[in-house]
Amino acid sequence: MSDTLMVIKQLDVSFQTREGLVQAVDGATLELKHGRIFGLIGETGSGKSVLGLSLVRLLPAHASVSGSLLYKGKDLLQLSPKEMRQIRGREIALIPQNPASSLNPVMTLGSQLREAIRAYAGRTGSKRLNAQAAGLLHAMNMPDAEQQLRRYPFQLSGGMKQRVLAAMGLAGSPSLLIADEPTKGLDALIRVQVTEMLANMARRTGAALLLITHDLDVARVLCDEVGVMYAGQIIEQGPAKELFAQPMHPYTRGLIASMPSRGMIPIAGTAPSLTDRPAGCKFYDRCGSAMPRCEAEQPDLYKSAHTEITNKETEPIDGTAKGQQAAAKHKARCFLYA
Amino acid sequence: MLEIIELHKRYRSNWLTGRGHQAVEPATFHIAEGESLGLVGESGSGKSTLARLLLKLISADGGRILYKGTDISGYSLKQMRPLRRELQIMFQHPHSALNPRRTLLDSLLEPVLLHRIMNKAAAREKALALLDVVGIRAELLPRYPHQISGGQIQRIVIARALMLEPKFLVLDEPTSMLDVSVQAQVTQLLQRIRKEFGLTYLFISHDLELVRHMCDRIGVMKEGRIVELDESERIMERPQHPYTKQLVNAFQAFKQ
Amino acid sequence: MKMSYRAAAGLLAFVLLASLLAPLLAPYDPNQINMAQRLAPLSSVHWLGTDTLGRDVLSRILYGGRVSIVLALAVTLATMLVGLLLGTISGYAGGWIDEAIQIVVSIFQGLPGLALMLAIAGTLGPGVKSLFVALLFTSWADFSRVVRGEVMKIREESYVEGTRALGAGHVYIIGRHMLPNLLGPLIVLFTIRIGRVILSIASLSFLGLGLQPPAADWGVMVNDARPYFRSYPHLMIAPGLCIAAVSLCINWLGDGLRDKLDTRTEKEHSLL
Amino acid sequence: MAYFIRRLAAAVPVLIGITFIAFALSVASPGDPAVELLSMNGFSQPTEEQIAVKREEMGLNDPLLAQYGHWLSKALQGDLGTSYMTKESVSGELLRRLPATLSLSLLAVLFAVLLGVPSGMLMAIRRNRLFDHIGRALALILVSIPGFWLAIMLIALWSEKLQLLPTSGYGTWKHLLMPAVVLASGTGAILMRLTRAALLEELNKDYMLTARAKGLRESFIVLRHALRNACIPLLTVIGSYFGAIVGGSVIVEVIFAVPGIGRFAMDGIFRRDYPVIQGYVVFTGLIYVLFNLATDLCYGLAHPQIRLGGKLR
Amino acid sequence: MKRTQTAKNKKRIGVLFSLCLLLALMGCSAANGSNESSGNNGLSQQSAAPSAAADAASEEIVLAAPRDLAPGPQDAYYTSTILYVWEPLITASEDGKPAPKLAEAWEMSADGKEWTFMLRKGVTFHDGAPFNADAVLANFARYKQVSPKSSPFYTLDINNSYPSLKEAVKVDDSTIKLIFDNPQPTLLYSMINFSSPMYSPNNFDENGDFNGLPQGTGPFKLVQHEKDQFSLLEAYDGYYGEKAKAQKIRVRVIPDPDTRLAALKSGEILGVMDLGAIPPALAEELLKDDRFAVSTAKSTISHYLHPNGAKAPFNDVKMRQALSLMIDREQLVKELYLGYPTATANILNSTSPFYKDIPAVHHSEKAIALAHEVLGDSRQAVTLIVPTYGLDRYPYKAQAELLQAVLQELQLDVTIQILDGAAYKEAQAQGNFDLAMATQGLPNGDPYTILNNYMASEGSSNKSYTLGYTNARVDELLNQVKATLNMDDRAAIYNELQDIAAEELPTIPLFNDASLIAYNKEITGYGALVYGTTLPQLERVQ
Repeated sequence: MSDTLMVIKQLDVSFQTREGLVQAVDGATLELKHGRIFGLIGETGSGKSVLGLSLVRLLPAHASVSGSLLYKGKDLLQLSPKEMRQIRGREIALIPQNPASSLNPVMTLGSQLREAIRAYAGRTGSKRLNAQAAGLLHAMNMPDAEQQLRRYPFQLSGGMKQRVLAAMGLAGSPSLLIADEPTKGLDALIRVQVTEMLANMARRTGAALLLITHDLDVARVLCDEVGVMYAGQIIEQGPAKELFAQPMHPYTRGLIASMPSRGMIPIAGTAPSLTDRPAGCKFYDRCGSAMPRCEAEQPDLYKSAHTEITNKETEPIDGTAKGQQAAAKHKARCFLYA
Repeated sequence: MLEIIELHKRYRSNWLTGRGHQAVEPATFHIAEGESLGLVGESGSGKSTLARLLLKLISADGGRILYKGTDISGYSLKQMRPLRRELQIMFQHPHSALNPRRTLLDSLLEPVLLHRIMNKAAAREKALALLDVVGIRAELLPRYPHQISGGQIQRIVIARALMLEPKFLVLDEPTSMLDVSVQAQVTQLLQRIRKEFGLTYLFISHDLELVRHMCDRIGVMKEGRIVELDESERIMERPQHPYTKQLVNAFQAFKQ
Repeated sequence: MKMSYRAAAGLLAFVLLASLLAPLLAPYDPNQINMAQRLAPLSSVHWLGTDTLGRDVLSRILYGGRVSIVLALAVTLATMLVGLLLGTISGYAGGWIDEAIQIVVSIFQGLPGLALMLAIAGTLGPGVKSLFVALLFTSWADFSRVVRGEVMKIREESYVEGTRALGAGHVYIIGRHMLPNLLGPLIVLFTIRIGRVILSIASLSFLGLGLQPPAADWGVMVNDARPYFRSYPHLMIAPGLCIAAVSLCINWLGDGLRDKLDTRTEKEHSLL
Repeated sequence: MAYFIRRLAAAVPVLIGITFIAFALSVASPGDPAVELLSMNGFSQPTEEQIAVKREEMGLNDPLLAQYGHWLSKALQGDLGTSYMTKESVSGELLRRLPATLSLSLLAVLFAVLLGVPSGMLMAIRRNRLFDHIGRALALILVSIPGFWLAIMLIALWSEKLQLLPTSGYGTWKHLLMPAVVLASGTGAILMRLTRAALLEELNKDYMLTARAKGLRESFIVLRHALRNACIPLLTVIGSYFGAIVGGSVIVEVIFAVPGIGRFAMDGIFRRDYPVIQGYVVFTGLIYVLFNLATDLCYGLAHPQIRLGGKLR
Repeated sequence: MKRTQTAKNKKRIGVLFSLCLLLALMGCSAANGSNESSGNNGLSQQSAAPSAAADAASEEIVLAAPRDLAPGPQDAYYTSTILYVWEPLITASEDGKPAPKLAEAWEMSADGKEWTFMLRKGVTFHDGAPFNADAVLANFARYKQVSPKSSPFYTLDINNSYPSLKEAVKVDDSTIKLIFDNPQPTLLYSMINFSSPMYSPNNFDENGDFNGLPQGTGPFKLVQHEKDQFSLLEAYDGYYGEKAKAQKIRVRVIPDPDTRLAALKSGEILGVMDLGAIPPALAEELLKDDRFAVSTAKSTISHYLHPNGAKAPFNDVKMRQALSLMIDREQLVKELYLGYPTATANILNSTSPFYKDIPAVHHSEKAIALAHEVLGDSRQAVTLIVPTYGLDRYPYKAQAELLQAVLQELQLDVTIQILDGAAYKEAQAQGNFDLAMATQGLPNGDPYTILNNYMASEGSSNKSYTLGYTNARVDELLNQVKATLNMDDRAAIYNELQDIAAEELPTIPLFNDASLIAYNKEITGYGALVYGTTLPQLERVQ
């Protein structure tokens, strides 16, 4: 427990929209550990971004959130807005999605960086602020950091903007970093550079990193542990190496198989609409090995024997299970392993 | 099928001073009938511009385009009209690919009605047939674009292109905005119809893996110039140009 | 917001109906002079009393509505058409055509509004015709600037380039693709502009160059009642309130429509 | 800078266009300045010959283009000619009256901005709460009230009944208070709605999420980030409204007896005093063009993308 | 926390309606409020007014006029005569006859070609220069240099006021002689007021315009003038006659009649003056508050209905007579002009000494019969044009609408057209109108000019208003009167001309206007005159 930074238990997030109640996150449970990278994989509409935002409680006003977010022993959901503001940036930092529009177009990069540093470090001379800001950019191996400070967002490429946002995230030396789709829409070369940046950033600062992405390659290379989300639920979770080598859940298998580098075999059908989700297993209507039981019942997260898929060992998971191995078990929400 | 000789385009940013930058350097290559030629490069490398030059959507500053042997560089809008049936294009952003104010059915029938090659009833018939080909349920037809997913929109666009029985299809990063699984579905569909209808593709993307999967030959572009053009395998195994090497390594990095 | 803009539309329909059915509803002939009954107070005989020439105020208000609203509708429609035409051309064509049209637009916006109206009213002589031209001249410029903005936004969409790739002509593209998407903002602009036109008609009547007597539009009535408003306030309040009420409904309707048409809030989609 | 020069160059044809249309309109309108001049006192009636002589003397018989050319060449040297009626130099008259109209219009713009912008901001931040409803209702009402009706009501209330404000005239700020309020009511309401819409749009933008993620206070973020981006579209609106205000001030100047260029122009129009009309149109045209250039300048300053090249529009 | 959409809307509509009502109430209360207080003259009102006036400079009295009574240095006279800054040689008495002012006495030579004037002695201009023969000659020289010079009040034209003047000669320091080529029996009439203004000789620049503020001989000095804002008058203690009672008078320019009324009621100004100072309707309103009083006097202005005699139906004299009989002038004057003006059928204004009283006749049956005689059974569409400058001064719109209704019975369908000044004059000149509502002021005492303009075949008004009136007898009489020296013979001819006009109606006179002014009872001695007001006698009640 000592190296567990944050425990998220039964997190539910839903929105009241014109078309009805949208259950964006349904009972998510996961643990984030110091210095380790947790990958949250899922396609559009799986609820991964909503989960990320709920950790820093930056969801829009009409969202209703329940469950518990134990961060260093304190449940973030109970904190007052003022206390929450202390946490943001200093303890948990968010690197937002689509870098192109996440920087204020009319302010120089320097002023936006200095704003972040001043928020945490209190009153400091402008020269020191500039030096720190330049230092952050250097850490992100940005060329000629000093000139960059005076430039405007529209003068930077997508990759460069991503680096500035990462630097901004690190300004408060947080212990948990949340990176939302850092490689989305980037060209091949820059995608590699950003991935390397994320890797040595986690190593250098020792901070935990929650990587939210739909890019399986990046997840496989970067993450220690991975969780796969589908229609608001975490349907598989486990060490990255093992999960990619032997994916348990049919959806994960299908997802990996559909990657261009793995033969591009598509999964039949389309993802369920968010307003009327099927009762039982959400992947039921697209699942190759669906069983009658899957249609009605909601499967729980089941462990599997390391090698054999068939033998059953039911042990419902709760945070306080005694004597668990150091590495999180490889589990999947599917009756194949019930 | 398509012969390109010294085609180039220059963008003047300020019509007073004439300063501008060379968007597409003079390019010479050909695309054989039934072939699928890939075009890879970073954003801003001019690959989309080159594609639009081929279809004469934007006017080139020089060079010639031979389509099935005839030089169509000088063709006027009128002369190009009959050819438009055979040359089609598909865009990257699903959300702005179809007119939000028209139903999917209207959008589907528009090409045929525009070219007046079929009456409405026959057109509906053909549309329904093509829907099965691209795997879209007929009851979606009366819906509007914003009521269906990105993947489904791209399939409708493909069906729409097929309505005119095209010969040559330019695919400008058709799946880059889609999720991996949906991308797989659409690319598989594209491969199937290429064989079924004997189409010729120009496939543009910044994802080398995807292009390798889809295309026979790959052209690599950097800052408006085609730096290397060769068989897909040879590009992947033994890249010659340093930039191509860089690209291939970038994708190898995720392999081990 | 949906419910309330329907209320605005209802109220507007009521006012329109009242003025269109004026001949039936009006108790008296609006131009019937009756010197003996001058400036009679509110009574059962004359619900809103009589004016300086003994004419029934209620009938004049009913008839007055018709002139103002019909004229406002006609002017705004014409403004929309001219603005739409020039805005679309300059937005779609771009290049020097756009620059030229924009210069003409700034010229018309540069001309001082009221002075221009006075000059035109002077040139064409008083009456509905010159009012129509004067109002048209001073308002088409704003319309075309907004339309141009919208057209340039739509021109960037892929489906426009797609249709061009199909070999469609410019007119076809504008007709089938541009105009339907312009509908939303246009309707909103239309309703807001009507409100402003009604006020301009009233102001012109105030300067004496509005509608010719005995036509009794509300602006004229407010102006005529000015000398008496201290002892007979209703003479001025009634038409003034009508002007305010009608333009209030119209602006409110415009407001409601704008919210309804523009609220495909992207916010929900981006998060999921 | 190139962007700015191009904007300046575009302003010249605009000015010429404005003055030509005004000239064509006034010459085309019925009524003859010579007759006006000779029969100004309403007593004596000029004979045919007197009128003919005067027309020749005033050069009214030469073709329209020649008259305009003549006027333009003199105008370019800064001489706007003399008024037919008062014989005094038009530019002198207009310059003497300009401060009245300018101070009135500036005060009106100030009121419009003070009324519109802060309330618009509050309405955006506290969306769909009580203040938002009241604000929108007030905006709807203010936009719907006819200007002159409001003027009469204000005079009746504040001057006659409460005797706090002078009914008319020009001198202290007290004189300008009511006319400015009347002028500002319509524009202020529209500004309020525009500010609300512009700010709402910015509040939903992604960079606001980044700012919030930095743990800064909401009010601080709105002011520093959202407002700065929102004020760009507002600037262009305020620019174009200043032109409308100067144009619209004619009625207010008549009612409140403010000796501005609006009233001077109206008399000029009624008496077909072409040089006066031309002079007025040139002045309002200049004010409109200068104000547009000023807003473009601020647009450039506020929007680095324009200043450093690359067209945003 | 979640509120449904419709609940929010209900609240919004509620708020909206309450605000509308609030606004409407505020509007009414403002009007009623001022109405009650003026009605019962509440005590509060009384105390408020003097305090407002007290804080202004105590001895300065503020008046207001619809237009700037001092057009400035470019004007022929710089200021109107009614500001009492300059004085003429000859002025007009209340009954219109020439009266001595700066010229004490005069003689005409037997052949009528030489006029000698004895000047008033001991008179100095405001700049201290003495008023003597040399000053008069300097002024005459200026007349010659600048004539014809236009002005909003009267066109200064030496050939018009002093036809065929050969020269002006100084006899001695206080006597001058005017020598003419042909006899000028009625010279005095044409010299009244605006035709013989006297300014200090060194008040002019090289081309005859004023080189600064006007230096006249009147009881008031113009000390400050802001164009289109105000003129500040100060009592001239060097005045030869009875000195002005008020020390300082500020005459402000307030064009809008309603604003002037509000200024009066708020105590900001204590009186109004000049043409259209207070329209009848506002006067009636003002009189409801007994802090105010009005003063009226005969006016040199008459109101007419000019028919277009060049085309049907008004080329037929019977139709014009029908028109005159049909209009109930008494009702018009009483209802719309509140009884101040006097109805008349005489083309000549009542302030002229040669005025012959011709009562107005109203006989609708005869009028309808006459109209039927002319038009048979058909109805005739006619256009009535109305000038916009009339709208502010007179209830012209109501009058036009009244005429429209009245003329219905004469088988005439009237369409009304309100034209601005210049367009109105052009419509008259080109004759595309049927009836035109107009006013005409009496230029000077001698009726010859007005009768000649309107009735002579070649008369300037007859032509430019397209009255289309010709009558050999009238032309003959007009030539005859020009040469008659004897006043009684002239009067006889004028009477015959007036009778013919009343009979043949070249233009249909409606009524003689009355100059009407209003003032706060805190000042006294302020009354209306035929032309202008009694400014010198104006003073604050002690």
